[in-house]
Amino acid sequence: MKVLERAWRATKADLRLHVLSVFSVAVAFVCLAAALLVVVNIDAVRQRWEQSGRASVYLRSDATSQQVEKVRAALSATPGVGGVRFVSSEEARREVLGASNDDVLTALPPEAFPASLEFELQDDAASERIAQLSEQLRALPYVEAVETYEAWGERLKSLLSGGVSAALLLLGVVLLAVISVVSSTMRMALQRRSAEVEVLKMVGATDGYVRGPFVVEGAMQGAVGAAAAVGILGCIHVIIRSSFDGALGTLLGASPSFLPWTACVALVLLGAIIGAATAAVSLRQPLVGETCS
Amino acid sequence: MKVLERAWRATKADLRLHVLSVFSVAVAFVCLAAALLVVVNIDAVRQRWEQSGRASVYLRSDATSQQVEKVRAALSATPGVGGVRFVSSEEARREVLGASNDDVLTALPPEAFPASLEFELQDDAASERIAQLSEQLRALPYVEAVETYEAWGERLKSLLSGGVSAALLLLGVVLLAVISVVSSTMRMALQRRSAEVEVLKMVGATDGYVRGPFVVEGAMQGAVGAAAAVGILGCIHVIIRSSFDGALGTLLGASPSFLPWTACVALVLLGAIIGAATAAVSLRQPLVGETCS
Amino acid sequence: MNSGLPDGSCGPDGGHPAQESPPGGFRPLLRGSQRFDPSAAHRDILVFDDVHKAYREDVPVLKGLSLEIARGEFVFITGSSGAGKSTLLRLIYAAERADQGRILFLGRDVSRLAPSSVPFLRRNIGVVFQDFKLVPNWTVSQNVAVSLEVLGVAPKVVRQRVGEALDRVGLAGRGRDRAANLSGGERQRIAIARAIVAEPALLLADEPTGNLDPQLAVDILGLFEDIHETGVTVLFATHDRSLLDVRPRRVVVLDEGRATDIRHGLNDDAAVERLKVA
Amino acid sequence: MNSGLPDGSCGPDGGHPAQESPPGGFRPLLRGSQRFDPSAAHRDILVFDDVHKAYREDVPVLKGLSLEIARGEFVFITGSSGAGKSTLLRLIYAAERADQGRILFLGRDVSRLAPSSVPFLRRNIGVVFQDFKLVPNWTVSQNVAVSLEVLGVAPKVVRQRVGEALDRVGLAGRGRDRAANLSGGERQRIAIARAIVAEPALLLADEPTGNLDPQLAVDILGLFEDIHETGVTVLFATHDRSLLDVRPRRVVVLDEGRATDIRHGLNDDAAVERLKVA
Ligand SMILES: Nc1ncnc2c1ncn2[C@@H]1O[C@H](COP(=O)(O)OP(=O)(O)OP(=O)(O)O)[C@@H](O)[C@H]1O
Ligand SMILES: Nc1ncnc2c1ncn2[C@@H]1O[C@H](COP(=O)(O)OP(=O)(O)OP(=O)(O)O)[C@@H](O)[C@H]1O
Ligand SMILES: [Mg+2]
Ligand SMILES: [Mg+2]
Repeated sequence: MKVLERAWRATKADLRLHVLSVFSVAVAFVCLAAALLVVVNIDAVRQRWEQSGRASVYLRSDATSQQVEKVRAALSATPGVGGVRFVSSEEARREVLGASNDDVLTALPPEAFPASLEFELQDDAASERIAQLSEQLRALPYVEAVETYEAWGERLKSLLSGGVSAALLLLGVVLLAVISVVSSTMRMALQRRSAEVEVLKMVGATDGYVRGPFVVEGAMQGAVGAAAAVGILGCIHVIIRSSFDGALGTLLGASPSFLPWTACVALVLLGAIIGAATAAVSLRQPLVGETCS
Repeated sequence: MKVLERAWRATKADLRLHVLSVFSVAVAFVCLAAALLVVVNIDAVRQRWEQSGRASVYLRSDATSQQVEKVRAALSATPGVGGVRFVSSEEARREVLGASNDDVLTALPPEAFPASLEFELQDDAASERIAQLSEQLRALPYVEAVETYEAWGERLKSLLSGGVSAALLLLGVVLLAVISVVSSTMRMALQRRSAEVEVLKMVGATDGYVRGPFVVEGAMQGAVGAAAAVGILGCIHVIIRSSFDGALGTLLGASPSFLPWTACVALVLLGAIIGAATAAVSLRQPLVGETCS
Repeated sequence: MNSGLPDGSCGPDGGHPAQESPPGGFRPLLRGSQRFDPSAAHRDILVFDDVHKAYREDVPVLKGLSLEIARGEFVFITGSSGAGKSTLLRLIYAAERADQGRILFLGRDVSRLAPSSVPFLRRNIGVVFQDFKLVPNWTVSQNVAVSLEVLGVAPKVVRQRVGEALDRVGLAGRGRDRAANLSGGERQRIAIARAIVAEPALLLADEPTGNLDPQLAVDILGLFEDIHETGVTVLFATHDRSLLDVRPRRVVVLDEGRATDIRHGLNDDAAVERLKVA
Repeated sequence: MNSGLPDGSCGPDGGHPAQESPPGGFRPLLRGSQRFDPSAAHRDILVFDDVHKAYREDVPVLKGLSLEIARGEFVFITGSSGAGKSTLLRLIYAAERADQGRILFLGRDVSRLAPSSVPFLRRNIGVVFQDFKLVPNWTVSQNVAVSLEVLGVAPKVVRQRVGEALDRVGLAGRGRDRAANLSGGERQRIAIARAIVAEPALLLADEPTGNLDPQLAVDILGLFEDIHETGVTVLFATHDRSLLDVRPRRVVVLDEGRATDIRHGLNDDAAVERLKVA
């Protein structure tokens, strides 16, 4: 199309300005995308904890198998509790360490990985009953601790909602930043091409004809900026993942995931739309009157 | 001075361009300053661990005071070990939790804070001897674990050197980014003021006279960008500190500190110097020939 | 203008490009329409009616200027520097708005035109600007072609007609040069080529020979005469007294913010006196 | 140039600003020095010696141009559009370099000047550019003052002399207007004021009356004559034949890349014929 060709010619002529603008837009989008990434990952962890609905009774290392059997029976008899499973100290150690070669972790004494009874809570009522039960369980000499993960789940939830509101806040900030950057750029581009714009106006070009390439350029800047941001974040993500995988994996219970592709596409589209809209709006005022030579 | 006045007039006229440029410079400097901040804080933590040169023998909760006394005697007899101190479970709990109201932490069972014997290692040889001793100590039924913090210290050191090299890398990246942003901006400003520059050249202004305000503007952009970066980082620092103080404090053993003011001043100066140099260099080429109307 | 003629009469004729106006835009009577309404040929294409214009309140430029220009006329506009010649022309193509009074182009008041209609007004007017208004980093061809491109003319036709226009102003073969690289007179001729290439109904020329040598000036005046022959109305603002003498044309002198008419060139002695004083 | 006179003779005289050149810069003989060396008054201030210049290889503009201009002369330069008048002037103030040949200004070859010396050359030359070269968003005063400001003249002196210069070109009281807001002829007069305000040794005027009405053109010519009276050498490129007739001056015609001399105006019939053909 004609307008794309004109926009492309103009972009090439003002390349420096456009690169600067895209850079600034990308920075704004990196903030937004990073916030989204954190939200996505916190949510993944939370879902794991929540779905599992699990609890553990940690046993002291000197507990006999009879004692273990007793606790298991008590748990199985509790309504709403199912799938009681004995995890030996060795198993626990293997589960946590996985394939990690972390010196510090492997140096941990076996005591750090107590044997436990894991079980599932089938409903909320069950978790309450367990809370009551845990008092009695803890009183047993061979039970070291009872962990229902309730508190952690709550904590993750609050972190998550914090993350979501941070992301929303950032969305606002990014919107403002992109709007101001693109509109500054467009007005600068307009000023640099004022001779051209004036000539076009004087030979009878409509506002739409004059403004067309600028709107395309704005959309391009927004889209390229957002795409660059996703790319940058992808690189950072890969680097972090490869260098900290062990530690992060242990911490989160899963290796960190990247933004889903729909989110990436949405970001790029968002950039394009904000860019185009900003360009269209920011050029409205000066074209109505006459530009001065 | 005359040149400052001319630079200020030009900056006001091209305000939008300069703000965009300062924003980009600030982003680059935020990265650098953040890296420095991390380095500073890791180093602070490392120093605390290292200086203290401490080690702990964690005791099982059923250890009797006689048993404790025996271990204490054994430690005191070891050459290079001094200041052996008994930390009760209650004390340990208080030390870790501090004034924190964190629900999760306070909910931890007393078993999470075992009593321990803390002692100081006066030299490197001592830490080796303790490493040998720890085998024997661990074999004792009432000793839960021996922690010399050796591995953690090593880990922190490697983290620190990683942080330092990341900061150096970032310094390079920032240098490049600032140079490219400032030189783009200066060339854009030059283009926008090409009419003015041409007139000046034609009435006999020297290159220095023409270039002066641009160099001042470049220095200003670099300095303001760097100062803005320090300011932004300061705000983030304050926010993080106030909202995560408890958790971070527990983790690091100290609340995070900000960059020393010398570093802040150095950053701003660095910005000014890079900006001025870039402006001076990037304007060299087009002024020798003739600018075309 | 829409009262006298049905809209259907605005068909393009053979020699001129179809200049389409969207609904709501400015729809002037093009030259082609005159065969449907013989009286239109004698109607005024341009009427200034008691026009006032001041850029600053205390220094009015036009003070009640009235002027009628008939369809197909060739009018010289003259007056001293700062008299308001360029202002008068700018008012016609709506680059300025009159403070008071009416300016009718084909019966429509251009001072009260909606901004969205201004482009369609300008498509009917070719202007040679006093300061040329070329884009320095475009080529000569691009500078001329822009007049046709905004009308949506096909690239092939554009290329052909730009070539013809450059040929007419004596710049054949310079099409690929950057406009900034041309001499003062050559730039002026680019501006002239751009004004005539779209074959407008009204041609405004603001000092179009100021940078040309006398021979070339007469040639260019001849070019304007040729275009005038095809029925185009021409307003020619100039200081060049030798041009006024070349052909006996209607001369309008701007003085003290008003227009004074001298028919048939400078044969009117009183008018000559007046000019000398101005 | 430094061979004939000791450097010490380059002192400024009373009427002219002290134009300091740093060591290594361009150090021309200022007008004041002529009292020390009477023969200098009759020496050529400007010599073109077989100068060739082509912007594109196949289209040379100057082809072996030779021309001598004596100190204190007033020379009209004329020729058709694109003949190379502006090019000739641009070569003098080193905005272009000659491909071949020498251009001596006060005995120094400006084509071989180091770039760092060019500003000091230009401080001795006032130029009225054909395209004015004003900064549109500066005020009229700022546009004129820039000539003095680059010399480091004190603000008070600048203000006073700018006022005088604007007065001389008939723009008194317009100092605070933006240059973009002035009419074509008014802009041209700003350009003239800027060229004369620093009282240069050589004044180059490229079509300085193209946008002025005849009366004003004659007035401005008178202004140049006045400046010439004070000993300034003036090169005046123009198409305006009526100006050539006003005073019998030396006229140089540029044609086919060479300069042909016609002393004492257009009284030479052959020359007149030549001009008409060009
Ligand atoms: N945009 C503007 N703002 C303020 N004053 C203006 C503006 N445009 C023109 N003027 C003033 O209005 C007066 C008339 O200007 P105009 O350009 O119409 O003169 P002109 O007759 O074309 O003169 P010239 O022959 O010198 O081109 C001048 O004094 C000029 O300074
Ligand atoms: N920078 C340039 N690059 C290429 N060609 C140029 C350049 N400047 C001038 N020319 C060409 O050189 C020729 C002479 O130009 P010049 O400006 O000297 O003419 P002039 O005598 O001043 O004409 P005019 O009276 O029209 O101003 C012209 O044909 C012009 O197109
Ligand atoms: Mg005018
Ligand atoms: Mg010229």
